[in-house]
Amino acid sequence: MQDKLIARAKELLAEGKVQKVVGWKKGLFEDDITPAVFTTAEELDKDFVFNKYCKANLSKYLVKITREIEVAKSTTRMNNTMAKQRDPNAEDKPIPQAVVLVFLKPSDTYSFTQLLKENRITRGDVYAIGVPCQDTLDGGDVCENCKNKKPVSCDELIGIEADIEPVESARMAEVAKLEAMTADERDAFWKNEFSRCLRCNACRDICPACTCEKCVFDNNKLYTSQKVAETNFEESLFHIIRAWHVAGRCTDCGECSRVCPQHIPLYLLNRKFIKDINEIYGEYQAGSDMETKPAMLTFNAEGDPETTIVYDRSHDKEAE
Amino acid sequence: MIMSENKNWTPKIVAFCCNWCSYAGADLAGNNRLEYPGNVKIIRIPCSCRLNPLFILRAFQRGADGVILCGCHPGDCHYSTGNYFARRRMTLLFSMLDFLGIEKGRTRVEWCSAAEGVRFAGIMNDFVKQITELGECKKLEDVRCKTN
Amino acid sequence: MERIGVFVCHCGTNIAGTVDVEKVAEELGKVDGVVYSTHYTYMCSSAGQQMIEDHIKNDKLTGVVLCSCSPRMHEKTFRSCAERAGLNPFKVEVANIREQTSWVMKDMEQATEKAIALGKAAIAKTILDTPLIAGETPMTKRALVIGGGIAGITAALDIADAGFPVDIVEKDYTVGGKMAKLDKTFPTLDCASCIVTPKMTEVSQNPNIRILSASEVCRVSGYIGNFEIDIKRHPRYVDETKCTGCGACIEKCPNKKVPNSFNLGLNNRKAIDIPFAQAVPKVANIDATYCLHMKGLANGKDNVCGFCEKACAAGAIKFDQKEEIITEKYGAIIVATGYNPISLEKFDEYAYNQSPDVVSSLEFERLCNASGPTNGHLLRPSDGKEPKTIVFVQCVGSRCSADSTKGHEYCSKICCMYTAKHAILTRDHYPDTNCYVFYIDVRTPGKLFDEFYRRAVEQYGVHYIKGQVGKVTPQSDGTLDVQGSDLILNKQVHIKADMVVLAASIEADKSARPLATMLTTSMDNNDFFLEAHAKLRPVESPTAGIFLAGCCQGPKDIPETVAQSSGAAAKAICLLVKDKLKNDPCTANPDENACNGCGQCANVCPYGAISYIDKDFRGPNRTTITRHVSQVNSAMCHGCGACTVACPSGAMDLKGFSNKQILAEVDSVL
Amino acid sequence: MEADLTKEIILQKSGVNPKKCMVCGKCSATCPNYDAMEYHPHQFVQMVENGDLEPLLQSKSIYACLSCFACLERCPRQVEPAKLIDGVRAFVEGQRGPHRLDPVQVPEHLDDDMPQQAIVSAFRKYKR
Amino acid sequence: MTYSYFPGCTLKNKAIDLDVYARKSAEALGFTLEEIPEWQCCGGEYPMAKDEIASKLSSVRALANARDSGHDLVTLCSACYNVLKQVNNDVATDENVAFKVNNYLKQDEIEYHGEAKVVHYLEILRDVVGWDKVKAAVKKPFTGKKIGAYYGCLLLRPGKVLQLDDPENPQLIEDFIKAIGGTPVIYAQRNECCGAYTMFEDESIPKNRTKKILSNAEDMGADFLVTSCPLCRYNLIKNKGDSKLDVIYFTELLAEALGLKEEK
Repeated sequence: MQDKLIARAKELLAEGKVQKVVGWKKGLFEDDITPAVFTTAEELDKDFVFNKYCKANLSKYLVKITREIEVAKSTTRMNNTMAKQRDPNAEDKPIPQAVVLVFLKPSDTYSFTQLLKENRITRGDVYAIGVPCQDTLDGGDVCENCKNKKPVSCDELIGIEADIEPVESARMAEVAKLEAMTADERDAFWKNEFSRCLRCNACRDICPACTCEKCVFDNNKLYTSQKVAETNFEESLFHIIRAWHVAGRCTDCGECSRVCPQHIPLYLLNRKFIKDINEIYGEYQAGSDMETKPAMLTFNAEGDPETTIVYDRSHDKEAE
Repeated sequence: MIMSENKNWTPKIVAFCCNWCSYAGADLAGNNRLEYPGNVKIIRIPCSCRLNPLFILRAFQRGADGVILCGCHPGDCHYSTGNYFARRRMTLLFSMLDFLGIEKGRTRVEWCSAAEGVRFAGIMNDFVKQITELGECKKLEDVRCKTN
Repeated sequence: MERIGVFVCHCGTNIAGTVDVEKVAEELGKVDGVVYSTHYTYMCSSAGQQMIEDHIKNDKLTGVVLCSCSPRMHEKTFRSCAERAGLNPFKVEVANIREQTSWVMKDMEQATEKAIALGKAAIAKTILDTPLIAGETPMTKRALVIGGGIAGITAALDIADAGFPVDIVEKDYTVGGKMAKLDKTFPTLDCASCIVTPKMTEVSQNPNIRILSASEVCRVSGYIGNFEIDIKRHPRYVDETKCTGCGACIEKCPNKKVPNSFNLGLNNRKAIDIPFAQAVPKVANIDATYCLHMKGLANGKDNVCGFCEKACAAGAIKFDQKEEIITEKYGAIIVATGYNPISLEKFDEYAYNQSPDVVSSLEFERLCNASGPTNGHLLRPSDGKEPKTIVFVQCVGSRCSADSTKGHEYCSKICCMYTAKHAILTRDHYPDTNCYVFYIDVRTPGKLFDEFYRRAVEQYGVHYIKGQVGKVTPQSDGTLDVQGSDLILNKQVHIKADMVVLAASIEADKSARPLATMLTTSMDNNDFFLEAHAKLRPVESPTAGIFLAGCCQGPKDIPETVAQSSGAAAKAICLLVKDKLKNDPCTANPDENACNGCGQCANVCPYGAISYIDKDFRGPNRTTITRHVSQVNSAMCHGCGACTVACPSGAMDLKGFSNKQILAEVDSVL
Repeated sequence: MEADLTKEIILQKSGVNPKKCMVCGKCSATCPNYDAMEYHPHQFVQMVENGDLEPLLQSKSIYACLSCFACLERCPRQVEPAKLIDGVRAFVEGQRGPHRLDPVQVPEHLDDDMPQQAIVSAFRKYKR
Repeated sequence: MTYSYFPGCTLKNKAIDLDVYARKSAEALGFTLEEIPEWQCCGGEYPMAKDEIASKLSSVRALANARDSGHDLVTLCSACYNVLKQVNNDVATDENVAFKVNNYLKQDEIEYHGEAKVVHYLEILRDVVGWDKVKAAVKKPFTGKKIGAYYGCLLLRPGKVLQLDDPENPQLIEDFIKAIGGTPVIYAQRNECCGAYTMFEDESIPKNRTKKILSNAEDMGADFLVTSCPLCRYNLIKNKGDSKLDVIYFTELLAEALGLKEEK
């Protein structure tokens, strides 16, 4: 598979169809693999790897890379117009075009689509190739119980079919397990989890949904930027708001929990939102297409239940 | 149910009220001299859909024991659709708080029109009672931020 | 550094009776940023206001906090007071220590404590208040009325009367709409044409009104005060400016076999024709599908027929007329697209498709109408004989359940009354004709309505049968076997009828939905336009600058329609008299630097006030970054704040109720 | 068995919600076999709704329905009276001992041309 | 083009004509009816009660069989069409029914959720063969014959489920009549009930119904009626009294028009 991908990447580079390749690069050890940008066949041969350790979801990197491509374009455009102002018959510099090749595992293609949907990526600058997610890939619960293996909005597929039957998965089992606890148990569970949080922001920085120009937690214009944490609720607040901001946009790729140095199962927060949305407002998979609106950007005047449904649904066992 | 340590404790409650209905409803309650406890502090917002979850969490963080949102009855929103969005947002947020183990009933949404002064007072009294039973909110507060 | 002044009002004893105002003033005086704090018996009194003004000037206050009655009561008063003193009115906040404190509490200590908390919140908010200047948008002093029925006509006349130019866009060849087709009107039985045609003439003669007949709105852009509309003018193959309406062309036209749409196809017209004698504009039109000459042209022959052209002294015939699109600017729009009867195809248990003598109520109107196909003699279509027995069926396609695939859920409102009218007219002109009305309920809420219905029964002997018709079986002798149920006598009846008249449910015109989409205004699921507020703003649409008149908003009778139209006109006039539109400055405004252009905010905006532009930003080392950022049109934004919560990056904020301010309030009440 | 339980069972069986009825009488107007019925479609709906069941359970009307679906088709409120009538019938059949139509009675109706269809249909309607 | 064919009880003896001519004509028009193995009677009447499960099984087995054969399931008899299609709809849309039915079917290892498509022979003529092709194949047109279509109930209602044609203003059989060269006669009673099985309850019911229908058809000038339902035909003929109207199966007319009648 790896060779296939390298071969195809070289081909595209040679044809000039793409100028950059976003892929995975081997690190010190076999299992520490980092995302990397390749520009030449040599680099590809030397470093490009594709194996069960290639967990990273590459879609988010496209935001920065396509932005660079676009900046180059707009800068030239601006310079041309300014040149015209100085000298009406000035020669227009050609607008620099560039396309980046990216390899996306099925799950990642959803993040990719969601980013397209939110205008965070310029589609024209990307050539997306769908690649299989090795089932050996150990992403824990997120992978074992994955949402879907059907790739979306790719230009080309290697080693996978365009329409794969949705996999049977106990995706919400973990969430349900927590829901089944009492409020105090849940409180204890999360206090324990969050108590380990370092506020390193890795979860936010890796999250393909967290591509804000300026995150509320860094924005000193709002009263929300808080860096250090002293007490437990600080993290709760951070993580609730983060989950809230990505609710309806999170494609459940699980990167947040994967990169957490403290192994906090953050994906459970996102899945909780997903579970609620699916159960209360109807099935919705973020990034599955470019059109459908997420639950919180629409409503059903008659159909929507009142907020009390939360307590009717809550599995809280403690005596009322 | 948690018992509050200090006996002269009274719950702190923040009520976010839509300017067009429940805030006016609160005024009406006043005009009719309908009593409800003073520890309900009303904050005026233009529409229930203006309520950012951040405000609620912030309130708890600052030591509130309960937060209630009052908006126009579904279908009567001054901005025609605001409360529908608010309803969905709060449903999901409350569900998440429940998921994190915060006791039920510390948060609430009520639809209350400008004409329902009696109802407004009733809601507030009931909510205060409910929170008093739940006792002091320990799970959410953030000591650093506590004033006084 | 902010310099806040705090003014605590006693409101006589209303506040001072329960709240220790001195303590409040004293405590709030200690808050950072407060440079002056006092209390007074009546802050709203002229003395009180003078006191505020003086202190603003003398103490160079940058913000004012009032602890008094509800802001809904006196916020305006104090803001204008601040403005007089040269302070931006939006630097004034009111802490509600009467309605929400002194009046709802007895314990002075607690009340005082609450008053202080609310005061602190108000101070915190004021400190963060940014001076706001209400934006202004220019106003195009011109109105567009879409639809030329009685609703459109009334609205147009009222607006024109106020001295503003109005355009009426009518898709038909003449204005007048449904009312021009009616015979008499209930409950007064005065003749419809006699009251509507003078109005039509008025419209045509009013210098402020321009009629664009055979036209449709095909594109809408802009917003309140500045709508830009494309209007498609369909060809009528006759030059409106030249045609005198003499009718010479019609006499010469050889093709008599053209279904007459004005008479709902009950009779034929010529290929060139004028809808009816009092049509406005009184201009001929050619039906291209039937005109021999134009058919000839289609087959490359230009010598066929063309008698009308020869006959026309004014030289108005224009076979080569093309459809054109004109673009106009308007300040306000009145939607009056009206209604149509539901198609009876699906209700053939009534044999509408099987017998010409089964007609819809509107067709019946034409059959009674002096300008109709039978010149007002009630003759049944099949054989032109006088009907001796007529069965009227109510609620055809009305009041069906939501899951029914045939009809509508709502009551069409006017059927009960016009059916009573039909029956009365029939019995009045043809006393020996029997009239039966099958009804579910007879609904007569309205002035003189029930009296009218009773007259039908008691004075004119119309037979009302509580029940429905289940099957109509046409016989070869031209009669109709009407099988129905009589629920009172609990039996199934068979009536040998000569005619059956179906009270077809009325539904929104087909053009309404696409129009609503163009106007970005909301509709209910019956395709009726939605009003801004069901009770308090029934003639406005939620989209600013667009008003509703007549049946496009829901079933209505003529007086209701006229009333609503005048209401809509008044609303439009209120708009047009303004030279500039002052918009509420408390609107959403995005921080371009933090905006992701993700599109979430636009999705939740009920007013379509948010759009996106690609904007150039200076990047590091002389680069240019073109970013997709959201823009709020403050003229369209109503300031609900839905967008601010949808925005994940917090880039979208609301002036006057900013995130920072509300957070500050939260902090200070706790 | 007391009335409201019977009503419950009948509503369960038929899946009809009589509350949707606006008493327009369309069903009875449309019924091709009205005159052979002692109680008519709209009465079935109203009587069941009011728990006035005995008369219906005793009446021959439940066997007069032709299952022609005309009322069901034309009912503007989608009440579907035919299903309710059949529900009452099915209930009665469930309660009674002997069949409405005993196989031994069949021959007297038979003739050479009678299609099987007639007999099986009849059994469906007149037999437990 | 091959279809799974469900003849139904009656077509096997009393209504042989309906069946035989259908097969012949089908071959002539280029499609085949493949009778499904060991089918059971549909029961003639759709069991309306929600708790009737067993009585729906025979239909479900036929449907499952058709699904497995990969063909649409075609019927001639209006009753079979009505029952099969309604049952199919139940299994497809009503979870409760589907669940219980499949519990029954477990022992013969069938699982069915309404995948099969039920079509009426006339539907094939209209949608697959096409009236023009039928017209073209006609050798002996019924020119000048005024023919009344008798739909009865089961072919049209409930319209929501069957969706064969507009239940109040159907065109299907009229188009068929035009295709075989006849002149359709529209009469209002064409979609009213013939009295069905009620002869067992009260002989007068089908009598009255028949009278109404035939007199209406005759009054509107029909020479004879055409139907696709054996029971309707039986009732109308048995109770015709002094009416001279004959009632003929549409397949018989079709075969005659196609010139296939002699060779029986």
